[in-house]
Amino acid sequence: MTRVLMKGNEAIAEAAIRAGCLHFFGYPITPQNEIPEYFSRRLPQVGGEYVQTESEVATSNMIFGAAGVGVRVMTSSSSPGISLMSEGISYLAGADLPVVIVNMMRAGPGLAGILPSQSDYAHATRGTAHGDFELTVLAPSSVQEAVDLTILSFQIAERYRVPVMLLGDGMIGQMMEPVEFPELEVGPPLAADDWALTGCRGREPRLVSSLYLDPVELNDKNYERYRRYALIRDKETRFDTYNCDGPYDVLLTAFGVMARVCMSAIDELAKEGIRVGLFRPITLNPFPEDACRSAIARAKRVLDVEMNMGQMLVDIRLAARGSHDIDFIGKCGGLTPSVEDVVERVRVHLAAIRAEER
Amino acid sequence: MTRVLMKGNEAIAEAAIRAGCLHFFGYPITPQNEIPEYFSRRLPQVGGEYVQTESEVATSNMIFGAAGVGVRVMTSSSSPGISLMSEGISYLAGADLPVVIVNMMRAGPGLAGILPSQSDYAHATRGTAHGDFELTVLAPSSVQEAVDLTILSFQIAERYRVPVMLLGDGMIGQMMEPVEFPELEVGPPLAADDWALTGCRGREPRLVSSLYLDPVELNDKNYERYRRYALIRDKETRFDTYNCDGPYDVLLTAFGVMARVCMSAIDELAKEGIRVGLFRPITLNPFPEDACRSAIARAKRVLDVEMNMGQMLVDIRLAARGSHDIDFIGKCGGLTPSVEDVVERVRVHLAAIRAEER
Amino acid sequence: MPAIRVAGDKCKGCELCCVACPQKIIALSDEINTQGFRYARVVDAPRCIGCGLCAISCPDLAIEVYAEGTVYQFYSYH
Amino acid sequence: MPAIRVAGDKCKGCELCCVACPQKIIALSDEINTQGFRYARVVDAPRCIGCGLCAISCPDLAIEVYAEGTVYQFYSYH
Amino acid sequence: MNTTDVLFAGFGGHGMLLAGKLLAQAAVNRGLQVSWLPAYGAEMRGGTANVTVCMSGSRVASPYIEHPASLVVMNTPSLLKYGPKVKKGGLIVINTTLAREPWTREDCPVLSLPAGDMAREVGAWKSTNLVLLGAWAGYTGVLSRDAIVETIEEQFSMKHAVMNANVAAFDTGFRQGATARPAPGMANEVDSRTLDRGNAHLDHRTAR
Amino acid sequence: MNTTDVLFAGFGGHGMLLAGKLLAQAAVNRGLQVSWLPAYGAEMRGGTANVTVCMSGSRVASPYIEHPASLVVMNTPSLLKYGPKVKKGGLIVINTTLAREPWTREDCPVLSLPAGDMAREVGAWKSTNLVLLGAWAGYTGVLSRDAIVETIEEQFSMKHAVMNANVAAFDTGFRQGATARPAPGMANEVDSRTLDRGNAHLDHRTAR
Amino acid sequence: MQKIFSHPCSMIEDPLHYCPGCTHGIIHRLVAESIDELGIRERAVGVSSVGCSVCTYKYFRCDMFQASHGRAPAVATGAKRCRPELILFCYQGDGDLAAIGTSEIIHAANRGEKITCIFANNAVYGMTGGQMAPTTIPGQRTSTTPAGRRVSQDGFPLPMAEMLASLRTPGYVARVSMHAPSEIIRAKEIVRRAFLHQVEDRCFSFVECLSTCPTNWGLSPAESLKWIEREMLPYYPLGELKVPDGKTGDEDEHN
Amino acid sequence: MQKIFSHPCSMIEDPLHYCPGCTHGIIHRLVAESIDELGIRERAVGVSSVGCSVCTYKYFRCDMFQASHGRAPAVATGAKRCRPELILFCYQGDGDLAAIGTSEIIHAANRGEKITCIFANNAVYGMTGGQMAPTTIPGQRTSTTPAGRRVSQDGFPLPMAEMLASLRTPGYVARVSMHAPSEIIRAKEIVRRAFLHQVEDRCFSFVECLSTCPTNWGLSPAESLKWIEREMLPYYPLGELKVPDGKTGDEDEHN
Ligand SMILES: Cc1ncc(C[n+]2csc(CCOP(=O)(O)OP(=O)(O)O)c2C)c(N)n1
Ligand SMILES: Cc1ncc(C[n+]2csc(CCOP(=O)(O)OP(=O)(O)O)c2C)c(N)n1
Ligand code: SF4
Ligand code: SF4
Ligand code: SF4
Ligand code: SF4
Ligand code: SF4
Ligand code: SF4
Ligand SMILES: [Mg+2]
Ligand SMILES: [Mg+2]
Repeated sequence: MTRVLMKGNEAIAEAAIRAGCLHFFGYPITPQNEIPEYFSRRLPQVGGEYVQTESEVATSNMIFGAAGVGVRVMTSSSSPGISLMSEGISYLAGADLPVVIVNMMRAGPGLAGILPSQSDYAHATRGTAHGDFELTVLAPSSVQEAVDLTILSFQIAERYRVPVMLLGDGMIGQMMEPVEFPELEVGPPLAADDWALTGCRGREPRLVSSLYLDPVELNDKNYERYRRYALIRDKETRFDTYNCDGPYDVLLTAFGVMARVCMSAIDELAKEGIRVGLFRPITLNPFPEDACRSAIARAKRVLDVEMNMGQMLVDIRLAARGSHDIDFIGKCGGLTPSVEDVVERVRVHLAAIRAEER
Repeated sequence: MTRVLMKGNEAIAEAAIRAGCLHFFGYPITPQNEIPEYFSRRLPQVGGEYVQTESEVATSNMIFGAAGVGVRVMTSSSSPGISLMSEGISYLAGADLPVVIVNMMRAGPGLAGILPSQSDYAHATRGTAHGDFELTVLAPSSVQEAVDLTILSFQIAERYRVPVMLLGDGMIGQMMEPVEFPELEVGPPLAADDWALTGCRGREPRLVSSLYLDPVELNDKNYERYRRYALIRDKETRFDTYNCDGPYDVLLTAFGVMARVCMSAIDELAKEGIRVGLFRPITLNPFPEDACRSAIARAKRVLDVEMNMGQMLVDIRLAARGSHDIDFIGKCGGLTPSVEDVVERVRVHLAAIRAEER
Repeated sequence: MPAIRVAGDKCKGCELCCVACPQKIIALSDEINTQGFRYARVVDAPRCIGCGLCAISCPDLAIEVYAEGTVYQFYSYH
Repeated sequence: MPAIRVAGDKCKGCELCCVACPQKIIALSDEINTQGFRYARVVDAPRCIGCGLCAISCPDLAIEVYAEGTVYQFYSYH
Repeated sequence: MNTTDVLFAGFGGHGMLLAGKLLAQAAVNRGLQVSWLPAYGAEMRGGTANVTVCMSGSRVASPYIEHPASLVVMNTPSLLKYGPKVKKGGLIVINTTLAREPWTREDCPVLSLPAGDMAREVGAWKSTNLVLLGAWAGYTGVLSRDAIVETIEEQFSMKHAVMNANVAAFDTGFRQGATARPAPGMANEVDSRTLDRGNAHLDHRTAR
Repeated sequence: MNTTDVLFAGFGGHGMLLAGKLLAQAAVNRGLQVSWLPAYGAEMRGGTANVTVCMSGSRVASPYIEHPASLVVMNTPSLLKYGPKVKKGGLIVINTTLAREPWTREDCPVLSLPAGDMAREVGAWKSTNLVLLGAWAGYTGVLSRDAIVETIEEQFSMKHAVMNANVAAFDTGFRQGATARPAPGMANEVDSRTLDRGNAHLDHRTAR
Repeated sequence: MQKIFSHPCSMIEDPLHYCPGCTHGIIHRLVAESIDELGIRERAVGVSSVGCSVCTYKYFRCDMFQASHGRAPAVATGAKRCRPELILFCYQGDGDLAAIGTSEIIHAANRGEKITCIFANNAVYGMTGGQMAPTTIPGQRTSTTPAGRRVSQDGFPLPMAEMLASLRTPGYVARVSMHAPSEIIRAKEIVRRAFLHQVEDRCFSFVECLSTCPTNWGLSPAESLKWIEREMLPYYPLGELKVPDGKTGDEDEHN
Repeated sequence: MQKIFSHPCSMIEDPLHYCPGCTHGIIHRLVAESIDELGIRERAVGVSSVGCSVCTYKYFRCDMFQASHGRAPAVATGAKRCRPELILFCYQGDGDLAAIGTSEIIHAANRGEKITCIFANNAVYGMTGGQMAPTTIPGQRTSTTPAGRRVSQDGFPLPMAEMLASLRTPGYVARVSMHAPSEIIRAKEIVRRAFLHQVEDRCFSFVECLSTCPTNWGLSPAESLKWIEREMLPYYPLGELKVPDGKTGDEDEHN
């Protein structure tokens, strides 16, 4: 396996192709344009199909059609484009279609800016659209992890027949890092034998739909889907910790690239013998609540660091169950909390802890 | 003041007109069609303007234009239509425009069904779209309250320059109840003297925009907006309780019409001398967390009742801060938890409490 | 002799067949079918020419047309 | 005698004025302006006929046209 | 007056929503608290059309009633669907013109009348719903005849023919209801009904 | 090798992103962990174009660096913006062909060179970026000349003229960097630099 | 006796849920008959939209999608691009296709997606209770134009077929009507041609079908047919508006 | 000396942020000049869209909206319906108007909104780095059509002006180009007319302006003008495609 220096966006596209995704539908938007551009070059080479759509609304419905005929399919966009897909995502979930959607977040709300941001956490993890459903959301913190999670996204999507979102801050799309691709080359064909619309030769006609005229049926269907979500929660919840083996006074919580800023801060403080832990959810939904709770339980103080106004705080607070007040550093609009910001705030907490102890 | 028997949808439209909203833009969707239909009849009579839009996407941008020139404006839709407005709502919030959006929720996800539901709680209160912003959300439980909250919605929207959502389950739109309208007749003109686009005669040109090219400016703008949200939280948070004066073993939590189902259950149990309390948030966002916490603190058990898969549970759990596990009754897809369902579950809890006491 | 058969329970009594029939031999019965509609029936069967215009016009696919021997078609449908 | 004035610091050196000028009397200087571009200037001022085509073609509104006395316009612009 | 409720059930076009609305409006006119909650069908043509009307002297809590205190049905499908849901002891009013199959519930008073035929008899072809409303009102006495008739007159003041037909239909039903001793079950066990039959201050009625 | 980082800053078209990419690729070729993080501008034409390259023998934690360990700037605006942000003791490499105004920081070694002119001198008009990269590499010794030159050759193997010009530009910069004693500040206080100058197992270089 | 007209195989036999006299049912039949005749049922995939025909999927005996409001052509595009061997058709109403779905149909047509779109234009939003559609006729009363559509306010009816015909990308665009047996016969042939263009992998095809909505028009089914003829035809002229270069269906057969 | 040509008052004097030779700047000027000449600056409200011209609001000295991608005509509709005394104009690129915003422009035109839309068609998504637009020319290489736009895959360029002209609702629809001074002069008059139709409360007006994108076309500004002429004109014929009944602007002046 060779290490290739690659932009996150391109690495994601290549990873998807290695996972056997030969169909991509998308509409341009910064900062993810390298994804469609890469697909537009590569897919014709591997016998796939790249379609530039007329809008993100159309995109979300095209992948509905593509997944419905049982092919592996992906799209990507960035924040405002993802908002436009809201209704479509609800339909995808309602029709139990496996698709992978990449969101390279940029600053919001509205047009706002194109600089990196993490301000779609809430939209991705809660209330993506109308109706009862959940989006499985994975957040990579390095280009290599973006590759790995892209492949995992397809696996989860297909295993549980759910739409999956890969949620990156703009940074991870634009950043280059060396990556290794697993030698899947082309993934196994999607197992859609019993539901995909492939023409009804030799079998009863099939239906891909989110419409249920009978409320009892719809209620049952929702409960069945939530049982699948529970399975995902059981089997697929992922997280990472850093420096959490020993004792620590302060726990940092962060996701995506922000977690690496926190790691640098931790390293910085470690030079002075100060021990700080880090909890990083990899699956933002399902959120690794129990693991987070254990990590919190061992800390005196908890500091959440995000490139937004505190959207993951809800999940950290739910995990804490009131045991800790959660402090927060948030910058948005394209600003990034720095190593220095984190170090400084940790020192404030350490001072307070010391004062309390006295 | 006379009491008129009116459908919720029509009462909302009339209340808006009384509040001085003479402009309505909307696209048909069940179960809120009486709103646009009412406006289409009434607005020409009062010198207003009814515009039937080509889609909900267009709608959300038309009200952007209308609010931007400083007029009071409203739209309404139902779940899938509201999802399509996601991007537009983010722009409205980002440009600080006061508008009122009605969502008469129907069952989801996807097309699902048109029966009443509460399954857009999460979309309304969290992660309505990309970016950091919040929607102020009000949930009426009677037609009279729908009238009152419609008027309040305009007041909040204009006072704080935010989009406000009136969130009703389909029932409240279709139901008739006697209502009284306050004699506002026509509300005072909107105070938009210092920001609305009215032509730059005698002043500098103005801009209505959500774009901030400088990240520092955008960051500051977001913080400024969140200070306004904090003000709303301080001044506008509203809730209701029922039967919470005396002691109670079980607390019910519910919003909208479901709270009235709970009230019937409470009355039913009261006949046997069983005391059960009810906490009903009126502002779903900002959620009355402190009041909810106090109500929870006095109960042994908490039972949340919703017409969805448990979307308000997040807020109840946050309020509880881990002090109670929250039990839940949820039906969705157009099914409604009944008085009997609630009574029965309360009995289970009472039995458990008694068992514990022994 | 050509003939039509109306599936009484699929008929919704819309009378489009009555309008379409060049022989004007279809009318609604006074009876009500399982769907609650008065349904179409032929009132003067011998005059049916088997043209099929009734069937073509029926939105509810309630009419079948039968013919014996050679059928002359005045228009091409199938 | 008509003349043009190029706002050197607004010019981006695109040469569209040079192309448009029927007298071919505009060229880029070798100097660089504050924006970092070689900018347009008139190389043979006396031959300017004040037609304004350069100004009309400039995407950066960098050109003003001046004339003395009566101006004959061969096209209507304003 | 305690809270009571009634479910009107039929198909679209049967006018059950209107019957419920007239009742609700009459109750509002008499100062009651009221809710009128239709169960609208899926975005489809035809199908069932039902409405639950709750009335109360104080406050209507839940407008959504799983087990209604009384039921007025137009046809067999509605009867089969909702008949079993009525509260024990609740009144069931059946239009036997359309619901011909024998049906009964031992624990409820059942008032069967050929409302369709009765409407035709009084020349009010399209007012079967009003006959049924009249029967329900006559039997339960929740609202007086006058209260409802005034409302009918008010609502149809622009269409005199319809108004007269509706009043006639209502009256023929009302008479039937007021004098009926419904079979089977607890026809005479008036107390087991949750309805409070003679609330004078609400009803202003002169005679039952 | 410890982690180190360098910020390349200039305007769009100056090739600073490319300089960073060549460095990053060279580091990858030498088995290092690397991140290359551009600061892309708003959706607008022109403007700044910067990239931060982090290199480490073990693992790059934060790719986002507020205070870089070294800075390579193409022009005045970039210098004014990022010069003050460099870590105390960090190296600052300045292209005086475009950044002509005198500028200094007392607490950093500053290596000023007329990279634009030098590029032209070796016939590589468009390779000012490579001169600057060379100077940085020569001075810091983080990667050997060969490591970077091999990468240049590899990346431009299809365009020989460009390749040769780039190598020439790099070399002229490298020589300058390797021999420079930058003014002012701690030109000789090599230890104060966070860069580890002579990491033999990584660099394979024969001579400094 | 020989059965010379009956139910097409590609439709199930259950009763349709449409109102009496609603010509959605006829259009369905034309589609099913075309599928039968071309022998493509086993590779046909239909896309039902949101409108009264939302349940179309129940009636066709082939694989079906139920798409979101207005987006059926996007769904069909996604499916067709991934499995070109399938025959994709959309069935959409005028609210669906000419209002919220304007963009999707235009771009599918303009990209030349090899799909077949059947467009039931009944000048009104049937399912939601008869609101004005972009295709509503001037003066027509609807639940949101109580005084009739005013051209000064709402413009003229949107001519979808003409707009699609104005595109340069080759395609087949036609308008037919259900208002008389002769038109239905003509429509039958045109719907079949539309499918044929896809079967022969030629181009995008689109058939606008003028259809009734007796319920929301407040007319009897028979009056509704006359209403199409009198009110709709002036705005919606019938015929083949566009045929792909050199291939106009069996030209000899019909003019 | 008399100044016979200079900066219009309705534009600020700061440098524009466009690439050298990008004709967005010329189109801006035409708009500003028209506003000046009609004396409507103090009641003009512009709507800038999302594309390279996203900052248009910085350049016009009048009230401005910044609208979401593609929806400027909806924003303008909302504003105009509420304050008909204002003069609303949109400034949109081809990605914005002809892709994501297709529906909004068509319906604004079809309802006959009294707004003026200026459409800068440069056959590419400029701002996002030169991806294919619906208006891209067959064979044109873009960052998402590395082998050039293939008609079989992506269809022909979308003729927005023709499509809008096919609507029955009265309106003013024209196409102009920036590729030569003579065309700019013609364009100037047409843009003015478009505004005039609004000022005189007549109808919707739309001007498609063929514009360059030297950066993403990979051509010099001068070559770009030639490219418009050679590559774009065959697909985008210039002229007034539609004029409102009985009122065609100063017809005598320009054919
Ligand atoms: C996003 C969204 N908006 C609105 C609706 C509501 N809706 C359902 S059907 C319909 C219109 C149907 O009209 P048409 O397409 O003309 O079909 P018809 O019923 O007339 O056959 C609308 C607006 C919806 N389901 N989804
Ligand atoms: C919803 C949404 N999707 C995509 C984008 C990204 N985006 C910004 S500008 C643009 C296209 C611009 O192209 P065009 O309209 O042709 O303008 P030009 O830059 O060519 O002048 C796109 C796709 C966005 N901002 N919002
Ligand atoms: S086949 Fe022809 S003649 Fe016979 S009933 Fe039908 S329409 Fe009339
Ligand atoms: S056309 Fe069909 S549904 Fe209508 S009356 Fe005739 S047989 Fe019955
Ligand atoms: S005014 Fe005419 S002649 Fe003079 S420089 Fe400009 S283009 Fe040339
Ligand atoms: S056209 Fe304008 S910007 Fe271009 S070179 Fe001439 S003066 Fe400069
Ligand atoms: S409402 Fe109209 S379109 Fe819908 S089924 Fe009835 S008649 Fe047909
Ligand atoms: S990218 Fe193209 S459209 Fe955008 S400013 Fe540059 S030349 Fe103009
Ligand atoms: Mg319709
Ligand atoms: Mg463009």
